Amino acid sequence: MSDVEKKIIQIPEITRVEGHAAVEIDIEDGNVKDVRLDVFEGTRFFERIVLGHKYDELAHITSRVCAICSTGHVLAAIFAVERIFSFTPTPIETKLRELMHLGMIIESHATHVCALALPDFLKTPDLASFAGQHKEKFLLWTHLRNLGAEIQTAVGGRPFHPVNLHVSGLSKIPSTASLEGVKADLKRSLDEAILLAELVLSFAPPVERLTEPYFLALIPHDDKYGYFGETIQSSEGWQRSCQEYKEYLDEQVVEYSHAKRSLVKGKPVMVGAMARLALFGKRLTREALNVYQETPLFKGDSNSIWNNAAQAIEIIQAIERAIEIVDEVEALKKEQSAEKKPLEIVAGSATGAVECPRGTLYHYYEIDENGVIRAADMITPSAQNTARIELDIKEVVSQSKEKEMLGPHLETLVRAYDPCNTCATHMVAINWK
Amino acid sequence: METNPRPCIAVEGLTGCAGELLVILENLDKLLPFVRVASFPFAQSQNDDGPVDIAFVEGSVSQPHDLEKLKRIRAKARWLVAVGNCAVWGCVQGGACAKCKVTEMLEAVYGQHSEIQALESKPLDAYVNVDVKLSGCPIDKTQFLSVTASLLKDHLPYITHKPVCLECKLKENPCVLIEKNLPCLGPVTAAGCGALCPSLGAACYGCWGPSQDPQMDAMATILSEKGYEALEIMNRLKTFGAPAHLFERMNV
Amino acid sequence: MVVFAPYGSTLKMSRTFLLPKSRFCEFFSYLKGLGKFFAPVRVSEQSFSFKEIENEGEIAWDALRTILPPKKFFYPQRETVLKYDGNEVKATVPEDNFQIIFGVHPCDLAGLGIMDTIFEAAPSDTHYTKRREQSLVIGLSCMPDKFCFCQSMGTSCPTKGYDLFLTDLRDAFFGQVDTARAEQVLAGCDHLFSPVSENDKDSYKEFWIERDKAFTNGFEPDNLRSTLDMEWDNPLWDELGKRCLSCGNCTPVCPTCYCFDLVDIANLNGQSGERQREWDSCQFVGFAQVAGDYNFRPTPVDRLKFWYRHKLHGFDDPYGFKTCVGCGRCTVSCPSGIDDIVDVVKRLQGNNEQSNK
Amino acid sequence: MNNPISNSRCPLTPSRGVIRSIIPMASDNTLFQITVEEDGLNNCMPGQFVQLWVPGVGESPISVCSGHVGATIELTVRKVGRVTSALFQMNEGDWVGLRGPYGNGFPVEQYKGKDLCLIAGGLGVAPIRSLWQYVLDHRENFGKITLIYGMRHSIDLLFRSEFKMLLRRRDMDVFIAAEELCGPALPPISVQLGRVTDMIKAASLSPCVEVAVCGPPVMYKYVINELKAKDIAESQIWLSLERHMKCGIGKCGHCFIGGAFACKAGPVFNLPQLRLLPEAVECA
Ligand SMILES: Cc1cc2nc3c(=O)[nH]c(=O)nc-3n(C[C@H](O)[C@H](O)[C@H](O)COP(=O)(O)OP(=O)(O)OC[C@H]3O[C@@H](n4cnc5c(N)ncnc54)[C@H](O)[C@@H]3O)c2cc1C
Ligand code: SF4
Ligand code: SF4
Ligand code: SF4
Repeated sequence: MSDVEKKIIQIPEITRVEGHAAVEIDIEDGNVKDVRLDVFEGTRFFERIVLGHKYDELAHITSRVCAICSTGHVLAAIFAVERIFSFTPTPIETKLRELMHLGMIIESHATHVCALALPDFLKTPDLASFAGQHKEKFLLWTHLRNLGAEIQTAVGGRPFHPVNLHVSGLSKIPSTASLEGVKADLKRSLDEAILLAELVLSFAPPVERLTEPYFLALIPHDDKYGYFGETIQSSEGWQRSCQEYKEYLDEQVVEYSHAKRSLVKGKPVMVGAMARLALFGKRLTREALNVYQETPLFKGDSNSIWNNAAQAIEIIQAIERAIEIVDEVEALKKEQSAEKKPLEIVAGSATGAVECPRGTLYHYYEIDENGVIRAADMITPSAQNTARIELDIKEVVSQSKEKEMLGPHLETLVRAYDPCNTCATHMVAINWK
Repeated sequence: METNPRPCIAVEGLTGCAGELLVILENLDKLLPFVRVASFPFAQSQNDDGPVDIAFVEGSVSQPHDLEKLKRIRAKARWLVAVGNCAVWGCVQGGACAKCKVTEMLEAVYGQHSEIQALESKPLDAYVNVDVKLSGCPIDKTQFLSVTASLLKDHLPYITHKPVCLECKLKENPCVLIEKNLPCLGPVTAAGCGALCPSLGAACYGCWGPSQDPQMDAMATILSEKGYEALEIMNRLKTFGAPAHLFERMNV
Repeated sequence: MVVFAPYGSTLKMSRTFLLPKSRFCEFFSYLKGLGKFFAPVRVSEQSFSFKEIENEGEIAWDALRTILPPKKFFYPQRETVLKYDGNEVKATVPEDNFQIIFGVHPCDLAGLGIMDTIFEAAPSDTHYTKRREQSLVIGLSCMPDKFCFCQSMGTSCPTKGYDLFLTDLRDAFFGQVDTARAEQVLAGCDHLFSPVSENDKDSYKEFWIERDKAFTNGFEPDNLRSTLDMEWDNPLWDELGKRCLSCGNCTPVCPTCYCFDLVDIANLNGQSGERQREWDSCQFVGFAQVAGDYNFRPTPVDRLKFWYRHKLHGFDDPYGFKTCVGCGRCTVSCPSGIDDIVDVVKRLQGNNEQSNK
Repeated sequence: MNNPISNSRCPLTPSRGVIRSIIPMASDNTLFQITVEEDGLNNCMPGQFVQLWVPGVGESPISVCSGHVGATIELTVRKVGRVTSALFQMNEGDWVGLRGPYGNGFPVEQYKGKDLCLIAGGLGVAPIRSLWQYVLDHRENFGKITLIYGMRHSIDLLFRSEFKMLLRRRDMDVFIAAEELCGPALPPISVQLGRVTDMIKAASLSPCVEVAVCGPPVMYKYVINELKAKDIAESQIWLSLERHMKCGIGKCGHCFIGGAFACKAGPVFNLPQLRLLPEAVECA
């Protein structure tokens, strides 16, 4: 027997996150030896599931990786395939895809911020007390997520697992009436979004962060704030095309978890709302920028807990941008549209990347000349964040005096990353050559 | 005021996309006046493991941990309701397991001596007795609420197993299988979604799982006459978990 | 709201008039002022649908068969028949809504006639009759395409089901008024009509003779019933049944299919709810299943045969008529191509000539 | 007077009935005595049925199993599915919806002055009971009466005490048969081992007897063969058909067979009528 005092802090199941995960921390002699974020969500092997299917089935299958960011998975897959086929959809369709994506951002962020993260700060451990004691906050959530769902339903056919998004565009362009309806609701909700952001900003983080994170995010198209792009920007200053993701992202399997994790040059990275704000916050829409400029985030505080606030700010941005898009789409509808180029199936491979609510999502496919998927790879934001979460936990625990009391705070911390374990556990290693 | 304690529900997830949890979470405001949420780890931190009247279970059984959890839930629930395609049919992961072995996939990912275990993805009724099966991917909110309303009265709910084509025709959609030769699986897929895809001019890809007594052989014949290849047809028909016995009559 | 003459009170003598096409626009606006105006509009390359329209430019004049027949205006796809709350049960009553159904061709008019017989038989269906009460049905002449076979079913001439029938004479419509209701409605726009001249009558007759000759699809109808009885075990049924998807598309599209399901929908409060009826199809496996899992028509072959017989042999009791009106909808709506009634009848009759479709 | 169901003109709207008593019978069968509020329902004839509605669940066609006309009707229900299970959860004093009576019922007028043979299989005893009760209430109008009742297991015997009385009557022959004898023996009811068809063989039936049959669909073929072996004319064999029925008023189409609605033209047909309805029944 060694006389070293050994302790293990266990959080057997982190509640209020998507999917199933646990944390285990080994402490020896007051020092943190090891931190394990164990994702025990069952594995679903999506990279295998899609093999042998036709390119047009990808959208339906990949959306099932994760309900909350299904639109993101669908778009990443579509972008990859369209790149292989060198296909460009019509401008209207491109805009509507962005609108759809913003709907997802609103719905996902609202649900995460209000229903999953806020109860920690409001101290409401169950839903009945949240709904009962904080009716107006509960309503804030229902309104905002309804808005996100409404957008996705108008464009994609239902709140998630969209049925209207396909390789080659949309099967039906939403009617003017439905888009105008969406716009009216967007306008109505802007104030609520601002209110939510202010609310989230009013809660001081219960723990502190020590080392500066390493941020990654896609450089958005145009010079707007956005979620679609081709090139990755890092907070260290380098830029790389997402086609080369395998060269900068290093995926690893760990024994104790079903989720893989990625490092960049051996370092944990952080992706998601905070990363996007840190790198492109200056491009935010008006109201969103106003709020952002008043936050500790803007001043450089990179405490991970502020990710909740970053998401709230992105809701404001999404609402403002969505209103613009509706107008742009309606304007485009009036223009004489050129005949759509037919899809041409060719063999090839490519990566599609989008900024999902939780960060950059990569989908890579190889397609043969019949349009059949021959190889696939997906790198999810949660996989990229996992190493950083473990590092965060390690730092927080090391620094703390009363380590045993930390449990709830650690959960709050993990939750702030909004880890999506259903996403993180889809993986199958493919042997590249 | 209240004489009877409100019925207790549990909402639990096994391996899935969390879609049903999300649908239920998003409709919780409607349920809260009538139920007590004893357990819903996706949405609340304080969860108790006591007996419940209704347990809604999402996801398929894909690892030993899921199975243990399912058995625990079965033991505590009066009504065990499988929600979503994963729980009812096995969804895309079930469809894939029909094609390749889990052990091989596991090895490919985590190496040979990994402690990580996986089971072939299967729907709940492969392991326990399921009282009600509400499919959908994700479940339809109206169906969910009416099923819950029945269960709260201890009534067996009505869940249609007629094909998507019925809803499609009731909506008076032009048939995409006929007019566009799209591989629409509406004829063999259970209704419930309101024929979402064909209403948008797209083919139904079967996300609700099979209808009652689906004519898979006739479906395959018709698709092959439209130029789809046998392998592709089978892939499409099996993607969303249609079990093997439905294909027995087939000579493809 | 105007009170209209009860529906169904046919005039002792039908009246005719001429509506110049140049005045159709005014005619339309006048009718539109009375209620909702429904007419066939194009919904896809091949399909039409009766939809409410705002201006007459939306009318698809070339529409032959809409996806769903006009039965949906009187017997909607899904409707609430009653609501209950606690101890109280209330039958729902269709809203007061005057509707004008424009552009109904002879086959569909015959179909409406059959629906009338079924839903008005005692005890009459109050939902159906109330809607029928509130409608004005305007028939419109047509030229058959390769799927039409109303001639074989004896429904090619408009005889019942309409208030007003318009025959398209190129520059004008030749109108025939059949009911007191139409008479009453038209009184308000009489100034748009001109009297029928001898010339017009000639063109009118010419049109119908021409139309009679235009049919390319059909079969010898005289021995239809006996053929079906005799060929009840013909191997053709198995051949068709093997291809049947049991998707049920043939029934909602049929102007005379009336089957429905009744479903209760309870509310969460445990106190209230409603009962809905929804179109059902005899092609679904559960349709004729009874307790003990005994199914009278377990296979697609059984169900397909049943359907064919009901359409072509019809009601023996109590009505004694066939229930196919030859509109060709099932033929074009069957993904499997097995509802080509004409082709099937011909084959049963031993006529194996190639179909022209 | 104060009928809470307004607008009862719509034929799909039920009137109310209050469950007066619930009497469990063998296995999953229960007898419900229901007081009806609507006049028409007081006059059910033997073989007719009602649509019984459990609010929020649905409707089921159920035969009226009492032959006495009055404000209380009796229904024997077997628990098989949604509606029937929900009914089994109800209590005395609860209300249900009722529509009817529907169907033609047995042609009792035509039976007058004739010998009668009533054959019931399993739950088919419910409508047959309404017939025997009616006939015994008007005993003088009928000739010899034979009652045959068959079931799978003797323990499933329904209307036990009533059969005790019937067996004692001198003015009718009663045969009870079970394919398997199980459960407690119940003297003085003598249940014989065998099938309905064996009992038909054993019974002495004159060729001019009118026969009323109700039972599971599979039973009919054998019963018909047996009756025909006794030279009973097809026109004297009356079968009550069970069909899927939603409306009961000849509109929903579920019960349509051949060219007729079983709910309106039936559910009772004689064999020559059935022969005109293909697939109505497997009649050799
Ligand atoms: C004229 C007639 C008289 C009947 N008399 C009696 C009786 O006296 N006692 C009795 O217990 N049962 C009787 N039945 C059978 C009874 O109607 C069914 O058992 C009942 O409807 C089942 O309903 P459920 O909702 O409980 O079952 P479900 O859960 O709906 O289904 C169970 C089974 O019943 C069948 N079924 C469902 N609805 C109907 C329906 N409307 N008609 C026929 N079958 C149906 C289903 O196809 C399924 O096979 C009679 C049926 C008919 C047609
Ligand atoms: S589009 Fe699909 S669902 Fe609709 S009728 Fe055609 S086959 Fe059926
Ligand atoms: S139409 Fe088919 S694929 Fe589309 S939502 Fe419905 S069941 Fe799913
Ligand atoms: S059976 Fe077919 S052709 Fe005849 S009326 Fe019905 S849909 Fe038209």
